[in-house]
Parts: sequence; C-alpha cells; structure tokens
Amino acid sequence: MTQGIYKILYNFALTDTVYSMVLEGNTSALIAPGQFVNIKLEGKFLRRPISVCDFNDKTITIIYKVVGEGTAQMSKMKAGETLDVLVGLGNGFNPEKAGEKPLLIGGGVGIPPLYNLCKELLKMGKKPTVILGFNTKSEIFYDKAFKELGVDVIVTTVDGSQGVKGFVTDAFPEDYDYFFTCGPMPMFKAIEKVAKTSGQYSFEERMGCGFGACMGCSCKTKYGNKRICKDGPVLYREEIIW
Amino acid sequence: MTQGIYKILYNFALTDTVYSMVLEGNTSALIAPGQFVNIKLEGKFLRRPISVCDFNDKTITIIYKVVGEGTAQMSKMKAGETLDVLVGLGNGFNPEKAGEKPLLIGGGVGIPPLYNLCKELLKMGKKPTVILGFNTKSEIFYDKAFKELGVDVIVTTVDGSQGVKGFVTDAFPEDYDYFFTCGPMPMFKAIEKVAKTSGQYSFEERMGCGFGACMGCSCKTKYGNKRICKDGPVLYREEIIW
Amino acid sequence: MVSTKVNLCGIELDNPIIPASGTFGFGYEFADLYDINRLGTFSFKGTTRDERFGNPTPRIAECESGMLNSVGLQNPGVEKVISHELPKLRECFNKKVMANVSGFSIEDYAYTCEKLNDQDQIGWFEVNISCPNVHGGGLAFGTNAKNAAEVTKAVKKVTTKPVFIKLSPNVTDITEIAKACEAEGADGVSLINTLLGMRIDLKTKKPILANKMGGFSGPAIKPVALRMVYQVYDAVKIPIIGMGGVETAEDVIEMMLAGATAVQVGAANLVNPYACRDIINMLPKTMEKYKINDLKDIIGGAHNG
Amino acid sequence: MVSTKVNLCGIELDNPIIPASGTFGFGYEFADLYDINRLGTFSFKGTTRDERFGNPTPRIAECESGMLNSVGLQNPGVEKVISHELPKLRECFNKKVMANVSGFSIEDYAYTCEKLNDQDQIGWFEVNISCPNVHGGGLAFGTNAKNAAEVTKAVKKVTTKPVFIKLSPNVTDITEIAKACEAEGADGVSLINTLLGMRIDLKTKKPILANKMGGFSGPAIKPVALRMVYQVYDAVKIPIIGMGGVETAEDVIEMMLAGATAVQVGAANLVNPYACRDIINMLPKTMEKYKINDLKDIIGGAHNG
Repeated sequence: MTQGIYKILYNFALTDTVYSMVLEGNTSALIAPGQFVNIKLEGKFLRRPISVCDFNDKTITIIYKVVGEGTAQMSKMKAGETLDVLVGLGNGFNPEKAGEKPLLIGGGVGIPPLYNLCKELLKMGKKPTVILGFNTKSEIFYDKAFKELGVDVIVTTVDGSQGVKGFVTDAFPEDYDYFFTCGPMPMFKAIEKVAKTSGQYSFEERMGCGFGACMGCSCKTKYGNKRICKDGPVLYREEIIW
Repeated sequence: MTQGIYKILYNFALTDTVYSMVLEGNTSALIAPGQFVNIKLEGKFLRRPISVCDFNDKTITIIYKVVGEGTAQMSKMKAGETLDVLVGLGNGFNPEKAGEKPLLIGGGVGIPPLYNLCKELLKMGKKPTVILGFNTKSEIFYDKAFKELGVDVIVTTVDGSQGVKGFVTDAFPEDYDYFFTCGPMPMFKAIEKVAKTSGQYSFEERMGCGFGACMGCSCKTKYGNKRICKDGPVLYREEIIW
Repeated sequence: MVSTKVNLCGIELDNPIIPASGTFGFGYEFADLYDINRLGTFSFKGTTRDERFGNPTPRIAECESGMLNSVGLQNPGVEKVISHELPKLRECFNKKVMANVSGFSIEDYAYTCEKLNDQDQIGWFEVNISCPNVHGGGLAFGTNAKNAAEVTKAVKKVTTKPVFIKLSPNVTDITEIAKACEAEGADGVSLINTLLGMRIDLKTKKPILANKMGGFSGPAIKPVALRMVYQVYDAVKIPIIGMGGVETAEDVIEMMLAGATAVQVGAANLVNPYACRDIINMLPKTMEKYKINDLKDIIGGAHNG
Repeated sequence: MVSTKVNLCGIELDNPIIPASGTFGFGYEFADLYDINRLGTFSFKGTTRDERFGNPTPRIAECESGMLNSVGLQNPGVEKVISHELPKLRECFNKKVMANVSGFSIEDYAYTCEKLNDQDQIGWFEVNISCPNVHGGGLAFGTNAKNAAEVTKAVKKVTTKPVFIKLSPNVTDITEIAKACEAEGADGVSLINTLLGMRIDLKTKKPILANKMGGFSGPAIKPVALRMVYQVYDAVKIPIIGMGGVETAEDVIEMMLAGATAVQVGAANLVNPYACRDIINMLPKTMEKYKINDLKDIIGGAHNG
C-alpha cells in the first residue's frame, strides 16, 4: 500500500450515473487485478474505496457509480485537480488459478475490476468469456472495451432492452473451466446455484480504513475470519460461507 | 441584512499578516460606515465577521488579519473565487454626531472601518484628524490611503520605528471636538482616560450568528443589555460600562 | 402532491420544522428576512421568572462541525416577554408559538408557566430542564429522573396547554428520565439539548469560554441525537420533538425515521438565517426522492422489522 | 530543543502519542508503513478471554467529522494473542505496549489480565469497561461506579503493572466513576471511549449498522472529550490518558492542557495510516509556535488561575 497525491487526467460519464476517472501517480503498489484504491474527499471523514479497472506504470483507471454525496462530489471534479489516495489495497484476483477457458461475470458497477483481469488472462494465453449484466440498455458500459480486447462478450439486461434478456446466469455458456465474478449479492447467490467449477468472488462491504486496521468489514470463512479490505475483497468459492 | 454570493475581485497582502479583499456583489444593505460582513468559509462551521473598510454600489473592501485557520484560508483565496457573505451587519458609526473637528483613532486591524467613516465626514464638510497606532513600522498599513483623502494623519509606533513613539494617546491633538475609535481594549481604556469629548467606540466580541439571534456577544450598557453584533458594534461613550 | 403536515398534540403543523429556542429570538427579527408563517412553529427564547443577562463573554467557541455556547438563558423575564415580546410577535406571526421556559426551582417553573398559560399566542410549553449553562440551575433537574418528574408535575398542575419537557443528553439513561416525565403527565418530550463541551485556546492556554464549559450543538452531535430519539421512541408513547445537528431536509427525514413527530433546527439558523426556509422549500422534493408521500407515515419508521 | 517526553506511571515515553485500541491492530501491520518505535507506545486490539468474531456487518457508518463503529471486540482471544500476536509484534516493536483488555464479567477481566501480566512486552494495562458495542457486556461496567470499582479491584489483585481504566462518556457524571476507580487502586484512567450514536439510511429507512447503534468517534467528539478530561483532572490525582477526535499536534496540546498526561489517537489512524507519525513530526514545531519547551509542563495547564 502507498499513499500519495494523484492528479486527475480525465473524469467523464460513461452512463447517467457511472463515471470513469484516470489518475496519474505512483502505481507501484498495484500487484494484481481486482485490487482497489481508497480516496479522501474534501469534507468527508471516511475515504471512498473504489476498485481499479485498469492501470499501467503511470496511471490508474477507476470506474465509479454516483450513489451518494461523496461520489457525486467526485463526479464534479475536473482534470488537473488532485486527490489523496491510498493505492494497492486488497488481495485482488489470482489469475493463476484459471484454466484455459475462464468465465468472467460482472454485474453493473462490479464489472470494472474484471477488465484488467481479462487483460492479464489474455497475456497468459487463456481464452476468457465475459458476461456483463445490467438492468437495462441505458446502463450498459464497457461492453465495447471488452470486445476490443478480442474476447467473447455476452451482455444481459433484465428487461431485454439489449442482449440476452434476464440475468447473467441465463447466459452461462456450457464450456468454461473456472470463473471470476464481481457484482451484487443476489447475482452471487444465483451464480453459486448454477456454477459447475471453482471460482473467485470479489465482495463489497462498508469499510472503515480499507487496509485491515479497524476490523469494520470482517466476514467468516471456512478457514477463519477474514477482512474484506485486506484478506479480500476476493475470496475463493471453496472458502466462502453463504 | 442581505445574504449573497460575492465574487472576489482582489485579495492581496498589505503587510505580513494583514490582507485586503475586494468583493463584488449587492451592497444595498450597507447603510453606514463601521458596519461588518459575516463570511462563510469552506469547512468552518461559524462565519467570520469582518468590518467593512469601504464600499460603493458594486463592491465591498474588507481588510482582515490572519489570526487563525479561517483567516489563513481566506488569505489563500484567489480572484474569481466566490464567498457566501451576510452583508450590512451592525449599526455602524453615526457621523452626524461629530463636530467640525472629529478625531479618528485606529489601532492595528481596528483601522479599516475608520476609512469609510473618514470619507463620510469629509463629504459632510468636516475636518477629521486621524491617528493610526501600530506596534512597529513593518505593521503599518493604510496611512497613505488616509493621506490621499487629504486629512492630517498621525502614525504612532510602540517601538518608535516610525512616526510618534508610543501609543495613540501620546499623539492626541489639543484641538478636537468629537472622536471615533476602533481597536484593542487596552487602547480603549487609555483613550477613555485622556479623551475630553464625547465619542463612539467600535467593539469586538466572539460572535455566534452576527445578526442578533444567539445572544452570544451581549454586553451590559447604562441603557440595558446590548448585542455587539446587532445593537453594536458601535457604542456611544456615554452608555458604555467599563 | 406530498403532505408535510404533522399533528403535535392536537395542533396541526403545516410542516414539522421548528426553529429551536435560543436560535430564533422571539421570531420578529427573522420576519424581516422571510415570512415566518411558513414555519411549523418556533420555540421562543428560553424565558425565566426574572430578567437575566446570562454568563460573561466570550460565550461562543467554534468546533469541528459545530459550536459551543454559554449564553446562560439571557432573557427579559416573563413579565416583559408578555408585555413587549409577544405583542411584537403577533404583528408578524399568526400561528401558535412554543413557549420555552427555564427555571432554578420547581416554583420558578410553575410561576413562569402559569403566567404564560393565558397567552392565546402560545400553543405548547417546552420546559427546559436541561440547560447546561447555569450553575446549580437547570442541569440538576434534567439529569435526575425524580427532579424531572417533579417539574413536570408542577407545570402540568398550572397549565392547560400541551407540555413538552426538553431533556438533557448528558445522562447515562435518557429513557429513564423520559419515562418519569411521561408518568407525571408530560404531553411530549424534546431532545436533545446540547452536549456539555469545552475548547481551550492554545495561545492563552485557557478555556475559550469565560464559563469554561458550554453547550455543544451542530451537525457533530446528530448521531447522538438520533440514537437518543430512537431509544426514547421505544420507551414512551408520547410524541418526541427531535433535534440535534439538523441542517437539511434529509436530516429532518432521518430524525423522523428515528421517532420524531416534529424536528427542531438550532445552530443551523445561526450560520444560515434562511436555514428553516430552505429546509421547508427542499422538503417536498426530498420526500419524493425517498418515495415518501405523507411525512406522518415515516415517524419511527426505522423501528419497523 | 523542545522536549516531548512524558512519564506514564514510571515508564518514560519519547512522546505522548499512543494509537488507540482498535485502530492499530497489534501494530505489526503499521510497521510496514513506518517505524512504529517512533510512537510513545500503542494500545493493542481489545483482547478478551475467548476468541470473538464481533457483531454482524455493516459495522461502519460515516458521520459529519466522524464515524460510527460496531465491531464488537473482534479478537483472537488471549491465548492466541500471547502465542501469535505478541511474538509478531516483538519483531518490529522494542518498546512496552499497552494491553487493552475487555470482558463480560469480573472474572473475565481478571482471567485475561492475569494471563497477560507475565508478558514482558506489556508495560501497562488498559481495562476497557466502556465498549458500547457489546450487549449486556462492557457497557454496564463503565456506566456504574460500583461495577467500575469492582473490576478495578479484581484486576489490580492479579496484576503487577500499572492499570488504566478506560471510561465511558455515556454517563451523567464521569468524575464519580473515575474516583471509584482511583479509590480501588487504579493507576490511571483513559477517556473518552466512543459516544453511543446512530445513523439511519434514508433509502432503506433502517439503521445503517446491523447492530443499530455504534460507537461515535472522530473530531466531532473532541469538545466532549476535552470537557470530560478537564472534569476528571479536577476530580482525581492519578494520570489521565486523553482521547477523542485527536488528529493534529494542536489537538494533542489542547488535550494535555485539559489534563492529559498522554494522548491517544483513534479514528484518525483509519483515515490517514500515517496520522501518528505525522503528529509526532509536527509536535516540536507546534510546541515552538505556542512557546512550549517541555510538554510535561503543560499537563492540566488550562486549570491554572
């Protein structure tokens, strides 16, 4: 984990409520896909944890949804402004565990961390399939970004306004040998019912510190108590207690 | 009293710790010299009361000293930024009471409200004399501004580094028929000892609201309790209980 | 069209917004700023048997997200309130006002309330047994269930209007005191009064307030206020006027979900003189955002399930 | 050259800065961020007789200038603390650590403290009788002078190191409880623990915390903490560890002027993991600004004259 002042290079809307922000600064603490950053906002006491969508040696891309005052404040910030950010939080996904044909399943604002994971899997020569779940057409984002990586992308919408009508589980392919997922709890529960392989789930929880100090986001696993912020957010299917 | 968003036209240092800020906006609530404004600052709960140095139909000039976090924050603000300001607070000085040769006595950051008063007295055809008291040469400000109004200006410094050595009371002229003063309490006590005429004192007190609602800045006078922020800050010599 | 009306002991309020005692004077000065008839009502400056100047200055200190005050019940005394303040108020306010009363003995409270009871402008009494700024005074009553009960009993005996007892948060168990007031016939309780706090000036190395300690108010105390309103709602059947750090329409809704029938706004009036007007303007839109049609329906809503 | 040294019950601290229990784990994780030997000491994660998971999540809610937590004493239990945590700590911390202990009965407290007493790494005990997050647990002890005295007595009987009792602010008179602890031989008191608070989610219309209420900490509570430290300083002769909303070197000085011999930093560590290091770095410059040569000289300074 590193703390630093990061410069906003871009901050723009992908949908009515989902924004993409590119931060410039030290990214050395990012060592795996699916890690997150924790952002200090003027006038807010706690930092805002946001998962990393993508990063390179100079920049970090985060995608966030406006859900409250804090994220609304972020959405109004302009290029050139700076933010105090803790970088390199959480364990992230472990792509090594994947087989040849991993399945990536993202729901809404749970989609971003799968993007960098997808790139990693491709680098490793694997053939990922990506399922992106939304409520309706107007909420869809990043489907093209994934397609441009050259992977199969299946979009589902609950109302059928685009892609497969229904939930991500209605679009499961026959042929996959591992899965990675991030999204809302109902989606996790549905996946847990139909998934035939091992996999990794990236969880969300209200956090205090984001780096393992306050025990605010603990959960029980088959192998003892874990802190979502530090021992997670990614847990293996085998250890999760539902 | 009016509340409004005011645009900063200028904000610059007069000395190491004293700044001048010019605000643009509605000034209709200013009806007398010696009134003050109350400024909301980002991240601070209470407003900052600052006396008005001068005003016209479009702008307000305030002069403030950096004494804490709030005023330090103000001093860092730039032209073009805006402030939420309550304007037209307090009773202000009553120039009508002055004779032909009023004496204006200012101590340090108590000097600014005397500037607009001096202009008013000149408009009325009076011949004010101004005494400006400082600790030392490096703290001197606005002596030239007063001179440019064409009035006699006497500067005093405690260490004698410029002007008359000593306190404002060491520079009292023989010939005056009324006085107006603003400054620290020790100066008031000294003036009270030597002054031979009636006069008006402008007081300071820690305020809650600044417009008479909270009773935070009350004081006792010979004619009952008064609120420094609303019934003051200017009190007549005759009513003050020392 | 949403409804913001609430009923406070038989008197309907157009909305639950009530400027808190000590932050709104006797109302008429705010009438120069906006039409105060838009308010649900307001609680006038804490009135005592005799005139009081209050504590020495400085009486105000700033804090993170709040302030300390040690005004100490400055007021003209009940006679002048009746002869001067209420007539001035009548010229700009045509609703019932809440009479906030303080005292230093059971007799004081009874005397002052009895005097005010005949005034037709007064709709409710708010008996402050919790002002932390008066040595050996109000505080003792508010932090002891037996005293709270005695004051309630004495005031109820001499009044014919609904009586709210304003409770102190500086206690181990506020529900015990609320229950004691209810048992003696209190028509409602208001909470919370200010938390007892202190600031020290690093330059002088002395307390900022001449009185050393003062009442802490502002958004900083809202979580404590919400907790106590929630606890008291479970403990008594009488209505609660909730207060403590309320600044926005969201805060009003949060306080009502905790159990408040009406909501007082205090320190916010001192920072933004238009605070209550602004909250009332924002309330309908905010209700729609959270899918609330009738404000009455959400009182105590956070206790469901 | 200014001196930041203070003496806490016979052990000299290089500075009065002590990360508060529950915000610093068992220290070693912060050792990856900076050399924790720069701290005066720190108070380790509240330890109980048996392992505890704590309360259900969500356990965290944000407030204006602060936060609520309802962690509920999650810890591995005293055996694992001795067998796993303290050995890990020894590798990165060569000073005495403060052992924070909680319990649910007099026996619990005595058992856990006795187990820890032999550990040479431990310099002091901090007995938490005020955790607001445990139903029928710690809270009862902290809000009742008789229980506080009994816990103190039981712990003193089985320990040979200085014992600080950590007091709850959720009481009518904290000085009464501090005096009861002093009478039973407490070597010091630490205050304040968190205020009991609540937040409600306007979307779900339910309390944000699964546990409904939680402990309120952060700058918002500083004025209450300063007031209580000031009051307790007047009431007892034993040293006070002051805490509550401390974020800066100025806050440390203000807390010491109120009466604190040492100062704990809690919630600030969760927002800025380097908070204590930054405060220690700023302390000498800040002392010079306020003309303080020896920090020891200002303890209780606000009580003079």
